[in-house]
Amino acid sequence: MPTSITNKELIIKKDWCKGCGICVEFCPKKVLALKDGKVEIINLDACIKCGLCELRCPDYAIFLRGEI
Amino acid sequence: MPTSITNKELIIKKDWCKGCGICVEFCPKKVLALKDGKVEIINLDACIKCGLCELRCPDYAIFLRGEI
Amino acid sequence: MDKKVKLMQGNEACVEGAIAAGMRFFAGYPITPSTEIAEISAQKLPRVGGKFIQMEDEIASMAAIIGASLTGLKSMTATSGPGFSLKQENIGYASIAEVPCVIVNVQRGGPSTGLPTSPAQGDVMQARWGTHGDHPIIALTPSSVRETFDLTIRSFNLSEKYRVPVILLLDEVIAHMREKIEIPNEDDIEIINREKPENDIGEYRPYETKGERLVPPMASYGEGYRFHVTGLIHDETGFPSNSPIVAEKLIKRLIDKIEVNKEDIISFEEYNLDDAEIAIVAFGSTARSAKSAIDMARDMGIKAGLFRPITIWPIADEEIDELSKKVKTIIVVEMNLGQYVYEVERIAGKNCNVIGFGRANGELITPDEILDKIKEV
Amino acid sequence: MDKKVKLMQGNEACVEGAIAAGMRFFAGYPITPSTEIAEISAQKLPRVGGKFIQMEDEIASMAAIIGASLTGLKSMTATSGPGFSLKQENIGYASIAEVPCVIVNVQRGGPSTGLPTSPAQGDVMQARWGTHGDHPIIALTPSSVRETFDLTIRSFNLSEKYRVPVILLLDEVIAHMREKIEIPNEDDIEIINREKPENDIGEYRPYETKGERLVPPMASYGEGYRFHVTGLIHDETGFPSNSPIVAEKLIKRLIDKIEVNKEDIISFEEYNLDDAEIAIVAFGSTARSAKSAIDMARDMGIKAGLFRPITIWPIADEEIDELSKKVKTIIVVEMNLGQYVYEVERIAGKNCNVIGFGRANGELITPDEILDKIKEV
Amino acid sequence: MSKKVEFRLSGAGGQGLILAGIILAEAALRDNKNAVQTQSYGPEARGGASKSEVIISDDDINYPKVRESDVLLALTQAACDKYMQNLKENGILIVDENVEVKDRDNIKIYRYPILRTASEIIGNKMVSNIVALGVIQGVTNIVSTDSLREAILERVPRGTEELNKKAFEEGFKLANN
Amino acid sequence: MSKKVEFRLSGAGGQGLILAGIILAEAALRDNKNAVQTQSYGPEARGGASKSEVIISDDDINYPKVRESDVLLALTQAACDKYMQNLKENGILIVDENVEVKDRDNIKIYRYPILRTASEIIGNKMVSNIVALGVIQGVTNIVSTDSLREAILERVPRGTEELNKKAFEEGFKLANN
Amino acid sequence: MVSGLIEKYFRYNRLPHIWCPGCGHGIILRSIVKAIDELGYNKDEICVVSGIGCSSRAPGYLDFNTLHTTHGRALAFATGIKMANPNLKVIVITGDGDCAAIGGNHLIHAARRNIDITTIVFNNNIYGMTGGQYSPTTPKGEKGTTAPYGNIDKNFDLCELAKAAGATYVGRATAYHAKLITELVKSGIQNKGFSFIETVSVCPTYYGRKNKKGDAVNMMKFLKDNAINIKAAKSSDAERLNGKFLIGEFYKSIEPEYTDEYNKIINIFQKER
Amino acid sequence: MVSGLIEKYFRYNRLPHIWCPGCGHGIILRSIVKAIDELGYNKDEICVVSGIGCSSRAPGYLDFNTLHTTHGRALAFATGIKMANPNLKVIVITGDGDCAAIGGNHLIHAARRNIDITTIVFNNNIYGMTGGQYSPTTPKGEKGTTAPYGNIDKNFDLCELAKAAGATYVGRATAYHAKLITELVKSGIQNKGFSFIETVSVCPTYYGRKNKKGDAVNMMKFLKDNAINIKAAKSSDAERLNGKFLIGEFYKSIEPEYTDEYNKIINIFQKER
Ligand SMILES: Cc1ncc(C[n+]2csc(CCOP(=O)(O)OP(=O)(O)O)c2C)c(N)n1
Ligand SMILES: Cc1ncc(C[n+]2csc(CCOP(=O)(O)OP(=O)(O)O)c2C)c(N)n1
Ligand code: SF4
Ligand code: SF4
Ligand code: SF4
Ligand code: SF4
Ligand code: SF4
Ligand code: SF4
Ligand SMILES: [Mg+2]
Ligand SMILES: [Mg+2]
Repeated sequence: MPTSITNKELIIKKDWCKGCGICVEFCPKKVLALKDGKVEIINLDACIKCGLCELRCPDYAIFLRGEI
Repeated sequence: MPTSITNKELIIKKDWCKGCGICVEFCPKKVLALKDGKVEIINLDACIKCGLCELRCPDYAIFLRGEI
Repeated sequence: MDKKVKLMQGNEACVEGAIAAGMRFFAGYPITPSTEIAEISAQKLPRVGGKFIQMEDEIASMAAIIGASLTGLKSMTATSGPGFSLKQENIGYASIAEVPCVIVNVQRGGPSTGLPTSPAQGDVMQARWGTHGDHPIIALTPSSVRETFDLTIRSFNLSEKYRVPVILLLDEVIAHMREKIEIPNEDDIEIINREKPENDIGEYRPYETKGERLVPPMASYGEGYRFHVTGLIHDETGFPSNSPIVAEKLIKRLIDKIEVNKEDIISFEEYNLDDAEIAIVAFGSTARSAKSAIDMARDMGIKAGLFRPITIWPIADEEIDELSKKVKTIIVVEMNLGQYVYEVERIAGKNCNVIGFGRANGELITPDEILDKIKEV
Repeated sequence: MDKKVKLMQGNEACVEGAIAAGMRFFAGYPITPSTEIAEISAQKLPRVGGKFIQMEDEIASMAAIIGASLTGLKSMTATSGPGFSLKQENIGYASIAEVPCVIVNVQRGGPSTGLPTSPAQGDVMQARWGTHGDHPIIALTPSSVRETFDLTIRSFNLSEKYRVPVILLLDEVIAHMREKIEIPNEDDIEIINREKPENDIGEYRPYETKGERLVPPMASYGEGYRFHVTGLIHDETGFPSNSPIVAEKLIKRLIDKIEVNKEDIISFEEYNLDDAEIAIVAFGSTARSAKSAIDMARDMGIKAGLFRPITIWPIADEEIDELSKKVKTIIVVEMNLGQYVYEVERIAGKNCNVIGFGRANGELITPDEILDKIKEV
Repeated sequence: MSKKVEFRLSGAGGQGLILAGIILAEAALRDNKNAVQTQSYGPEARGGASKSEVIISDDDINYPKVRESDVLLALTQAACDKYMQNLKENGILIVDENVEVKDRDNIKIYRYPILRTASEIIGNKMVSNIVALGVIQGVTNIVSTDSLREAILERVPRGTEELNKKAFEEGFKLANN
Repeated sequence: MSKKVEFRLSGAGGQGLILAGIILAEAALRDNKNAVQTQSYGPEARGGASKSEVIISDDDINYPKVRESDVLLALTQAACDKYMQNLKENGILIVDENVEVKDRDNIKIYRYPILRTASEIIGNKMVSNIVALGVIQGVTNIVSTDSLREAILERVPRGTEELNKKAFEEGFKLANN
Repeated sequence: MVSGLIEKYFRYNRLPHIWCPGCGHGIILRSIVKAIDELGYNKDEICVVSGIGCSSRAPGYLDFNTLHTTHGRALAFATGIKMANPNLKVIVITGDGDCAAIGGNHLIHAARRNIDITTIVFNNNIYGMTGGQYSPTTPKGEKGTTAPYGNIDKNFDLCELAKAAGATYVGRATAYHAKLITELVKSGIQNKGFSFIETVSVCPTYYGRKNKKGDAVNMMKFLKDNAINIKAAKSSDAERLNGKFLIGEFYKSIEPEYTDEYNKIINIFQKER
Repeated sequence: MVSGLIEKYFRYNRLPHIWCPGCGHGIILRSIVKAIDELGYNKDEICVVSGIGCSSRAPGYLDFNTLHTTHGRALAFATGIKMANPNLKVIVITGDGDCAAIGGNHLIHAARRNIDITTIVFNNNIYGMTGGQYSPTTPKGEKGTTAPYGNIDKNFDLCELAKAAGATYVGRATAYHAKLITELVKSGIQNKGFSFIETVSVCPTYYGRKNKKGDAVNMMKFLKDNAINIKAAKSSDAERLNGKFLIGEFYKSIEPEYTDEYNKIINIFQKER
């Protein structure tokens, strides 16, 4: 359902991010990057809300809100 | 070698025998019997010196001497 | 013969007492001379809806009873020297996590495998100091089959009341002898159960104590209080902390809950002490020999008496101090080469003469030997 | 800077000392704060033809060093509280079978998992009484990195000489601090090796002692003496016996070989005691604080001094007794809530005032705190 | 007999002497006396005990072990040789007919075919212990015979009541003939 | 400076401050002084220590821990906030330029771009600890500079000698400019 | 703001957790919680037990009944819990050291009894908590602080061991294959008996650094590239499998469960009464 | 007068042994000694180590280097011995309780390391020494003094377990199949690595009595009738195998041995010097 995808929001909880880079590496759309040891969204438009970043973030610092 | 058979002697060390009856049961030639809780030779002539009694006596109380 | 009067072995009386106290879980690993406690538990527990498990070793047995106690069942394990040594790490866990449980140690000849079928009282100091770090402990030691029944119940009661592991120190003589016992009616047995929290679930702090009380109420797993338990130093919420203040507070409370309640915890028997000039301190089976010896001494006109610690830890320091002011000599008789005598000496040494008399050869000390010692003094 | 002068951690000095003493086998299981001892052993042992093995747990480690020692190698293990508790059963085995070996316990905050990275001195009584049954034990405790080196050597020497397990009690402070150490020349180090049998092979009785000597000569597996070793009570041939006479003789000899040789075994340091009115008894890292406190007290005109047990077990009873006749007050300072103080009280209590001062919160007691205590008196 | 009587029942492992001791003690309890039963073990728990001790008394029993016994039952030569020296002056020694008693003064000796009675008359050597109890009672009359009969019936395995009853009576008869 | 100087080097785990402490202590040894180095750990041994302490003295050092330091190095804000209160009166505070120092009387404050020097000038943030050593030496002159140089070379991994040498000199320069 | 899953099941006021940047343990833990969520259990009926180690810190972060025990003993404590209340879903979280070194005996015995406990090992091939000593799963030749010249110990195949000991559900996944973890844990919890799930984790701090495996990302890539699902492996040629390791569901069987069997004994007597 | 074998290798002044009439342990012990005799080793190079139990009393009767340790720990002591002197042929004699209950962890770890120790379990399916409690090899449903209503524990297949843990030689025989014991022990000792040999013993005193298995003779007959050699089994139909158990040599492989591997490390440095 396309709506579900657009309903979700990509959230970063910076104070929990330890900058491991795992989400950056395994994001299929290169949405993310590290800056000053923390994750950052560099290309939100490309995000397909696949949730792989959330799936593999060891620190629960990135996730999609509004999952249905 | 038939000579080897006749060279062997069947020995019982009665003070070690605990009368379990294992040698009696598994002697192929019914050479042995229990009496008053100890093993006894009842038919030495039948003995083929196979050593099975020695093999299975838990108490090392029966054996063949002169093994070659 | 009354139905309730029976000839019973010490180990059996221990199980009967445990079940009367509400034991519903036993985990153990066989070891002479404690094995009957496991065997009888295996037989009796399922009859009262309780559970028995033979674990792979003593470490696992100790762990299992802690797990079961945290889940709400009164739990016990039983062992002897080598197994008692193995349980020590997890006994320390029960101390710091404040998990009620009873550990029976039927003492046999040590050290190591030693004399597995012979009696001894060589684990007295180990019962106090066997696990690492400062920790609270209660240990009781009976002198008869009937007392084994009673003290097993008392072990559970103290354990539940103070949330500490309680050690029941038997010796092979008491464990294996059979004597007359009259099992009391259920109604005459006092049973103490752990205090449960009254908080709303969200508010429960598993290690928070209120007011004067030093013992926090205890929830069980599965009741809705989703609390955390750890063997690390922890604060009132149960979560680990590295703060020296938290550490100090916790350890002090653990020690204090016993220290402050010593009067409630300590019990002892006095026999012929009123006019005594020589006091014997003895416990367990040795105290029986001592009684005979005292009777013999009295017959000879020697004023001897017995102070028998029933609670062996914490030690009855005030009572022993009092005693030492009244008598000339205290003889500590124990089936070892000198353990409890150190503590008695510490307490009484400044007031009277303290002598140790011990033997560790696998035989119960006889009344005659004690009498000789009395006469020597 | 002299090549031999180095900045070294206590744990490293322990390994250096061990290798200098002839350690050629180490079995261990990692545990903070002792782990460096294993790590450095793993690195250094093969370089001197020795062997390191990381076993599956502490029980196995203790077992392995006993096996290796029986096979002729000087052996050591190192651990901390929880692991020390687990080793207790086999420490008892080493006692009764008289197998030389060294057990290092780097004390951390207890009980249970406690405060794994913080210092403590909470295993002092456990070192004495941790295993079941009456048993001999020697325990040494250093106060500096250099002394750690020396006492590790001494542990091996005493262990070989008396055929007992020797416990080296470190604390986290000493184990992890780095300080100056000057490694002595090989020639200046005294090394004692176990006495070997001189008998013909057929005549060797592994537990037979000759004359006054209480320690039997020791053969190794594979040398031709095909002897038997057991943890059961055994006679001079090494085979089990149920005889009370044999049992008594064995246990008494085990205890006596330490008791009789106390003078050789016990060592201590006295600091400013000559005219002291207040004596501090302290050991390990705490003794360092005590020294500072004493210096401060002296500056203020208070006559304070230090008695520092280096051999912590057996306790220096005669010396402490002497001391208690000279001073007014003894303060026992230890990083626990009261352990060694019990023993000091026992010995000194009839002659002087004995006070305990302890803390178990994971922090080293400071000179100021001790000074305050001194001033209080 | 004095208020306190000490028994030592000895023989080979497997002869059921522990059970015999227990039954004797339980019979004493039925008579409202005190009783303590102890035993000795071999290495670890394995192997039957060869010695069972019972103290019967009107008073409390403190020291629970038997040093010198008033009564010694010995079913084997080895047991007799070992324990005879600890029989009191004027004590009672009950032995199986197979046992030869070495000279000792001042004891009363009773010799009966205990083992043979069990195996031949009752037809089951497992009940030697109960035959022995019969003999002991016949000789000492230490408890009331009915109490002892009841105590036996309560302890023996279900289905063996008759056998054991008979064993007891045969033993009792031996001593009373 | 007095005979006994106490240093506390603080920052985040992984900044190599334990090594810096060790090197400082070893330099003192080269000068024939006494030195003791200690540190604190997180839960169990895992995770880098965030604090390393060194005491340098001509005399014996008994109590080995630092209570109030004479010198505090703080590479992070958190470390500075936490330990500043334990800096002695007239003590020396050395901080990275990123650290903001809250008001405190009677201390001397030195602020240098330690981390930036390491990452930008030397090109490797791993050597911040050595830059810091340079700064400390520049400010305090606690040991002989040659001893410190030697101590550094002896401790750093093989192949990184030049890098570390440079780091030290840059740090030293910072403080001497 | 935290994710719904974290909010619902974690004690999120205790986060961030103590694990190092890039430690695989966090990923695995989330995947486990996801499984519990998907199974729809009430939080009160879940009990999570651990030993000592980095991995064993996990329960402290979870809003269930949680227990952090002594090193290696989690399964023995858990056995007591399960016996005391068979209605609890008991999950043990353990490390390769905790479970297979000091705790090896409890593992094989819990498996043998087929007691209904789901054990999840966070296998990072090293002792993380104590700083990088080799463990019983460290591959031969690799380094640890106690194996400075390369480890000479053969490593366990934990899944083989658990199966031989008697486990009735056995599988393996990796921190990279997080969804597979969730699947296996779901099946494991549903299996009425002893379930054993090995999750290969990454420890960049010690195992990675000691063995030059690169950072967390590199280690995750390694898992991605070298794990082959057993289903896929069946149709693969030997060459493709060379040097790779298997993941997926390895073994499954239905056998009597321990607490059920015990209840049958109790029931005999309850009927009698 | 005693037999030559007994005279040569036993401390025969300590005989008769403490084992009960008909106990299988004595048969097994003789078969082991026969293997040593046939291999022709010097008595000084043999070291026999045991734990605690009836079976573990065996070394005391043997004229080798012998060690009777603590319960369950024989393999850990033996590991120290073998490391200290790899020239010794180290044999561990243990019981099902000693080896598989309390000692299970040392078993799997010694197997994993493939250290050159030959372990022989006297498996009588019970704790003999302590009087008949069920052990990890007591079959389900059978009785022990601690399983008065029948054992609900599944039993280990010790050979499977040892193999999964890493043993490089694995076999099983019975007290009846005494010659097979000798064969397996010979091969086991010759295997440079960890060898595991399960010998099914009989305990008429406890296991037999508790489970109405008859006397020693009956129990021996049971072994005779129910054990099938794996070679024969291969050519047997399923029906003939039904309810039977396998004996024979189960597994054999050549892998690096632990003390050899350690010596390689030492050699690096010896060359350096
Ligand atoms: C009895 C005991 N021995 C040793 C330790 C020290 N210790 C704590 S955690 C640990 C190893 C942890 O390794 P693992 O289980 O693999 O967990 P990880 O940290 O790798 O996740 C050790 C040896 C201890 N706490 N208790
Ligand atoms: C630590 C410890 N726990 C328990 C015991 C008691 N114990 C001695 S032997 C034994 C079991 C022996 O069984 P097994 O190994 O099968 O030998 P078996 O006697 O059957 O030959 C036990 C539980 C002990 N000696 N030490
Ligand atoms: S949801 Fe998918 S596409 Fe979007 S940032 Fe995360 S991993 Fe990348
Ligand atoms: S995976 Fe998580 S912790 Fe790692 S960089 Fe991304 S958000 Fe940060
Ligand atoms: S040698 Fe053979 S035939 Fe002769 S008695 Fe023995 S078993 Fe029987
Ligand atoms: S097998 Fe041995 S012990 Fe048994 S009856 Fe025959 S000779 Fe006697
Ligand atoms: S040390 Fe390793 S296992 Fe432990 S938290 Fe850090 S990365 Fe994870
Ligand atoms: S109890 Fe069983 S195993 Fe032990 S000696 Fe007797 S028959 Fe053998
Ligand atoms: Mg790990
Ligand atoms: Mg067995």
